[in-house]
Amino acid sequence: MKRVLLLSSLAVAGRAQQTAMDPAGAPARSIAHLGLFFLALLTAIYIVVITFALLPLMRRHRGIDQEPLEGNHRPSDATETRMAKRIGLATVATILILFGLITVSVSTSKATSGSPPRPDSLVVEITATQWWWSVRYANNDASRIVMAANEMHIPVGRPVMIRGTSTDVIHSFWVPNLQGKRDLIPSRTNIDWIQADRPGRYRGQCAEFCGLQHAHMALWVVAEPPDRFEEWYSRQLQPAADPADPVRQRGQQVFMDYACVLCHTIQGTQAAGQVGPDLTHLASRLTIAAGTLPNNKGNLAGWITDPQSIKPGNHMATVPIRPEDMQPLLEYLESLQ
Amino acid sequence: MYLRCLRNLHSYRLLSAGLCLLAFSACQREKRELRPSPTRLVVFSDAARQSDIQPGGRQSQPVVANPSHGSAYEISEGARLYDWYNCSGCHAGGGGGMGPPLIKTDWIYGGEPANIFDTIVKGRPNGMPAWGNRIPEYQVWQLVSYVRSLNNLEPTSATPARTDTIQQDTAGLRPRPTGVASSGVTK
Amino acid sequence: MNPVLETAERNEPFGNLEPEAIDKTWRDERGLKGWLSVTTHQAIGKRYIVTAFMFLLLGGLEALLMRLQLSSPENTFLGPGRYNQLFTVHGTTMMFLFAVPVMEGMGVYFVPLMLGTRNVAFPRLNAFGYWMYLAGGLLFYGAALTNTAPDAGWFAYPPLSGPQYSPGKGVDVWAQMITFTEISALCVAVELIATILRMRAPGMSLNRMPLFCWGMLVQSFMVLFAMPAVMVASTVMLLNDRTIGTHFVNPAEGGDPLLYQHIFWFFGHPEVYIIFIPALGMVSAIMEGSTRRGVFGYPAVVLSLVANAFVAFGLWVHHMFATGLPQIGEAYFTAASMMIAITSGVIIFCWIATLWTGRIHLTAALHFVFGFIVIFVLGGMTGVMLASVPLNLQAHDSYFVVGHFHYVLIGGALFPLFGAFHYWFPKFTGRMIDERLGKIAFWILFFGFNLTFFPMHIVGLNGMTRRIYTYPEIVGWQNMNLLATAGAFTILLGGIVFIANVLTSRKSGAPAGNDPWEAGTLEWATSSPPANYNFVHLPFINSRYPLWAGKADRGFVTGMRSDRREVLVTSVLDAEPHHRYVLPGSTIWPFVTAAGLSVGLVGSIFAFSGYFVASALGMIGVIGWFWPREPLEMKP
Amino acid sequence: MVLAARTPGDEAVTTPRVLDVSGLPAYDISSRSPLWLGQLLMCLIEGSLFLILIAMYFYLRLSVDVWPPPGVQLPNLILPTLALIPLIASCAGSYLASEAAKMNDRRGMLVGMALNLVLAIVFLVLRTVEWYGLNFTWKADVHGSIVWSILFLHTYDVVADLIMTTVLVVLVASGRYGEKQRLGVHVDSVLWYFLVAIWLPLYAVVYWGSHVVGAPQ
Repeated sequence: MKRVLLLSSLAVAGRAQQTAMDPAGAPARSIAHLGLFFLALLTAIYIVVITFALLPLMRRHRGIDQEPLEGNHRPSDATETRMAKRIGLATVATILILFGLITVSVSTSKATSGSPPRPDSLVVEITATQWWWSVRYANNDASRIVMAANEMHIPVGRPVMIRGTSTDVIHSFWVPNLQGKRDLIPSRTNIDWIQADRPGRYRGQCAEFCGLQHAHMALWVVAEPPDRFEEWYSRQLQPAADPADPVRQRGQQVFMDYACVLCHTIQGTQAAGQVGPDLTHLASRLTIAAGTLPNNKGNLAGWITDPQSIKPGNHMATVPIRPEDMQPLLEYLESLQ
Repeated sequence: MYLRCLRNLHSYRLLSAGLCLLAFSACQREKRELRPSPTRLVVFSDAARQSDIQPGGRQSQPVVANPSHGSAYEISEGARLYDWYNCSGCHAGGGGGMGPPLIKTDWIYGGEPANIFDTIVKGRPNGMPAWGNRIPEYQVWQLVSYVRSLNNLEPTSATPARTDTIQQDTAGLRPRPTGVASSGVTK
Repeated sequence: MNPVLETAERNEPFGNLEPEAIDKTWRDERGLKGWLSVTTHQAIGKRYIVTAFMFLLLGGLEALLMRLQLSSPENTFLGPGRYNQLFTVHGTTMMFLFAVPVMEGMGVYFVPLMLGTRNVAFPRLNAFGYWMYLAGGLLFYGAALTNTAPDAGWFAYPPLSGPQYSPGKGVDVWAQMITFTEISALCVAVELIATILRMRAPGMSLNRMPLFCWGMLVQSFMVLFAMPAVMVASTVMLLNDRTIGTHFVNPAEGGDPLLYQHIFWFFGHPEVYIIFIPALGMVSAIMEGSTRRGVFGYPAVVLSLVANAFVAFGLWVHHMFATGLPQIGEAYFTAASMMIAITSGVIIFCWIATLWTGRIHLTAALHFVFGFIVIFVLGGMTGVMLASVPLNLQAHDSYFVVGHFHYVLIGGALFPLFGAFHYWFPKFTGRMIDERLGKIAFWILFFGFNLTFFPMHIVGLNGMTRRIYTYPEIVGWQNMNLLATAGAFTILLGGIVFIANVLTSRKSGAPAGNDPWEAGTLEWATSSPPANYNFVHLPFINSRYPLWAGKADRGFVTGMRSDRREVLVTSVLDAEPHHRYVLPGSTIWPFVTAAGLSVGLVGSIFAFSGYFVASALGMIGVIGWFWPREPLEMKP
Repeated sequence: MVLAARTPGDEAVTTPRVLDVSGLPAYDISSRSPLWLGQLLMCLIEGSLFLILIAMYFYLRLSVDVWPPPGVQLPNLILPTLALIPLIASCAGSYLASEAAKMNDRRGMLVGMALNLVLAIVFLVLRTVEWYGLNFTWKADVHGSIVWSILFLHTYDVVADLIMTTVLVVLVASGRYGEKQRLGVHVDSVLWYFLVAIWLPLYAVVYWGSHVVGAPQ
């Protein structure tokens, strides 16, 4: 078992960060420590119990050799009393251990769930929809609100309060390196908090079955040092600039002429659809289609041309874009930094 | 013992006949083609112009089969698009508003699938925009099926009993038999 | 042939000993009509078991397809639609069409034998229950074959399963199939409770009842209280929301999807114990037969079984920790969930004491019991981890949970069941099962099982969520998934060995005799396989293990009439004879009733008026069922 | 019938022991019959069904501020309360019939069951009137859904039991009955008592619920 564990952790090292066994922040670390404590204690108990269960297979441990053999066996009263005492002891031990486990568990629960421990936390509203995530950085100043999709950047060392809900079915927000999961339920808002203590990219995924593309509903949490985060944040506040380049201008026109504009928003343009992800800063994202494909031009072209072959059943319309329109459109989208 | 009895029953034949029947009734309803075929991706770029030559009145239409007819999945997609493309902005949940009602109504431009298809694609005078130049054919048919399902023109087995929204009509509330006016019962 | 009979003939001339007459009275009719009319508990028990095994095979094949799909990242073997249907059908089949019915089948077959009576208390209800179960299974798979399989998961959470997000009839079929199996489960529960409380052999006071019967009694009571909850969840809430537009799960009109979860898990958690408690009874029976002693600490085991049942109804919320509930509730449900470990622990300790102090006869059946302990205790340990809220929030809905519940369900129910097949095979067929092949099958299954499900714990903690039809390469889950897929095929191999063993042993195994294991309980006091009437003379007993107690401590009941299906009704606690009771004969009406009801219930998927058709046809069936035909006045 | 546990090694009995039960009655029309127990278990099943519905009612009530929802008129209390009188009285009919069944008193059984049926039908008529007076259906909102579900399921059970009672009346009146059918009459009364008893909390919830735990808009 140890070796398997080791092997699996080796397999993970250097790959995408999506594991509860390598916590990157305070809440996840408390949970991982609790888990290790449970694991160690329960493994020890397991070994003891199984040893006792298997020992009788070796004859010398049966402890009844002195007693006469019959068609059916009736151990002496002394043996039975001895066994009863041992069982009583084992039961008492079980109760005590469980009591301890409950105490540890409840105190960890208090420390890791609910509202974040510090009042200066960042507040991020996550809205899950079949099958992508809308991310909104709440702010009392309306001009400081940032909309993003399928990717959130957080500053290292600062707790981030998550207020999550859903627009359709139940989803669940789970970034295992940072925190346990929290269901996002339509007409309810659930609160949780995450924190990253070291920079990195952590992959999260919807954890509650939500229909056809449950498998392709991932998001990335990018933890950055505070100054890098602020830089990112101020960039995200900017609306999309009007393209200067004629090809990109043509691309913008293509976007507005086809059905794209019905569903997507690009701030700074007339595109204000609320149905699909906000594309104002599409090109700055790591992935497209909720973590399904790396964000590059080829993938974007494939995704626009035939989304149903990449993510069957998703709600992006298959829009027949004429070949001569495709290149400008891609150029334009690639310019949305 | 089981097999012997099945043989006695001739149930193989019975069972397969039953299954065929079920399959027949299920195939259209449960059809779910996630990837529209290329032929159904047409957008009608000249739709707006065409609509000008057919102002008002009911047109006789060639019978065109609605490829989405009776498919539960396509009707539900239609419902989604109805909301997403903001049909509800004018027609509300079907009861009408800025635009004419779509439920239990005499269709101004005809209620056959082909009529509704035309209305969506080409638009109509007095406010109905032409959508044909934006949305592909397969989505138009999904909308057609949904709109028809509002009037029970699609099989009820393929139509959901309700949506996860506030009830648009007051169908659930009825006046007391004593004659209390139903207007007193508003939601 | 029958030891009871032989002893009787040798020692004492009984007044009214007429085995031929009894045989004539209890014989089933021949032909198709007779086959449909059977009310003998052994026949119906066997039908349950055979049918349930067919569904186990189907469910297993579905699992193999899923494992193939997951064996490599970005696999395109199955699309998302097909995969979602597969895991929904797999889960539903295993829970509703295999696990519960097979336990019921074992109960229906063995409880009357172990209690020393001739049939269950309501034989026609028993037949009716089986037909409903079969109809439900046929409906479900008939729909699945015509592409109307549900795809919202086996617990069908709304809104996903609701009218808006699950178009088509798949979820309706799912919800109504539950009604069929639940009617069947309730029928069995009612008749088993009545049989156990009222028809035990004279002298078999409750504290002398075999532990398997205790398990079935506890399980039946749990069915009684749990099944109405799933009926409310699946039919009243979900199906009515989908077909006639009620608003139970519509948040916009005051409904609440979480209410569905509460009610579903108020059933769903006890469901696990409904499957697992009879298995505890089987383990106890195998252990007694293979260690030649009674289970140590019988009263403690019984009390723990009962306590388990009570606690099981108080911890459903641990399936819902991630939904965001008040913290005080979380603490309570954590404590309640961990309490199960105490009562289960006591049972395990008692078994270990039994093994330590008994004379172990290492049969194939006992292999499965040891396999059960090794696997189930591990599942229990991960269960304790899942009871802790923070750990649960990490592990919930990940493959860790998938691993956990397969350890609990396969380890806790399927291994005991396989053990029970090996142990009771002689009673079913009159022949011994091949021990060597049985042990080979065990080792393959045991190895394959761990290979399949142990890696799931690891890959789950590495972030792999449940119910995804594929995963990207970058997350690094492929090795563990490949191992699991290899394990799944190993399990298939084990299953093939087991089936081959059953088929060959049934034909050519060594003749078994009445009591090949020299076990102590009453099912071994009669011939293998038992005659329709179980015992020529009903036994009466004076100890927990009458076959070990010597002739002085058991005897025979005389004075029962052989020309009608008479059984003896005894008192609830001490099993003192109270009166004789005539069971109804075989009839086709339960089949007719079930058929009528099924037609209506299938119709109700499409229109609410189907319920009225079901009620009318069902009522006609029930009237035919109860219409008096036999001689009306009973002579003593 | 002495079957008290003998201590192991009690040598008083040496020959195979025989328990002669030919003297025991061949039928027993009382709560000792397995059928009676079966009926009780049926009642337990339905009881837990209705308890879950009641729990649902309060859960749904607690998750909103306005109850019943706007537009729903508070139910009339007089008619359903009056309807309790024939309902409870009908138990007397059931009781008469079940006692008569024990004595094999054909006339008593018929009178009792007829009384039960007539009073129950009066109750059903009153319920229909009251039900028709409700100004909402199951489609209106979740309040309508839960109230209609409770009313429907209880009415359904009542009607089903009355049909079985009618069948028993026909059997007894036509003379096609024996111990088994008399046991049926006895056991039928158990279900009826249950249906009457479970209606009391359901009545309180359905009719008093929105008055007592309600909150106006």
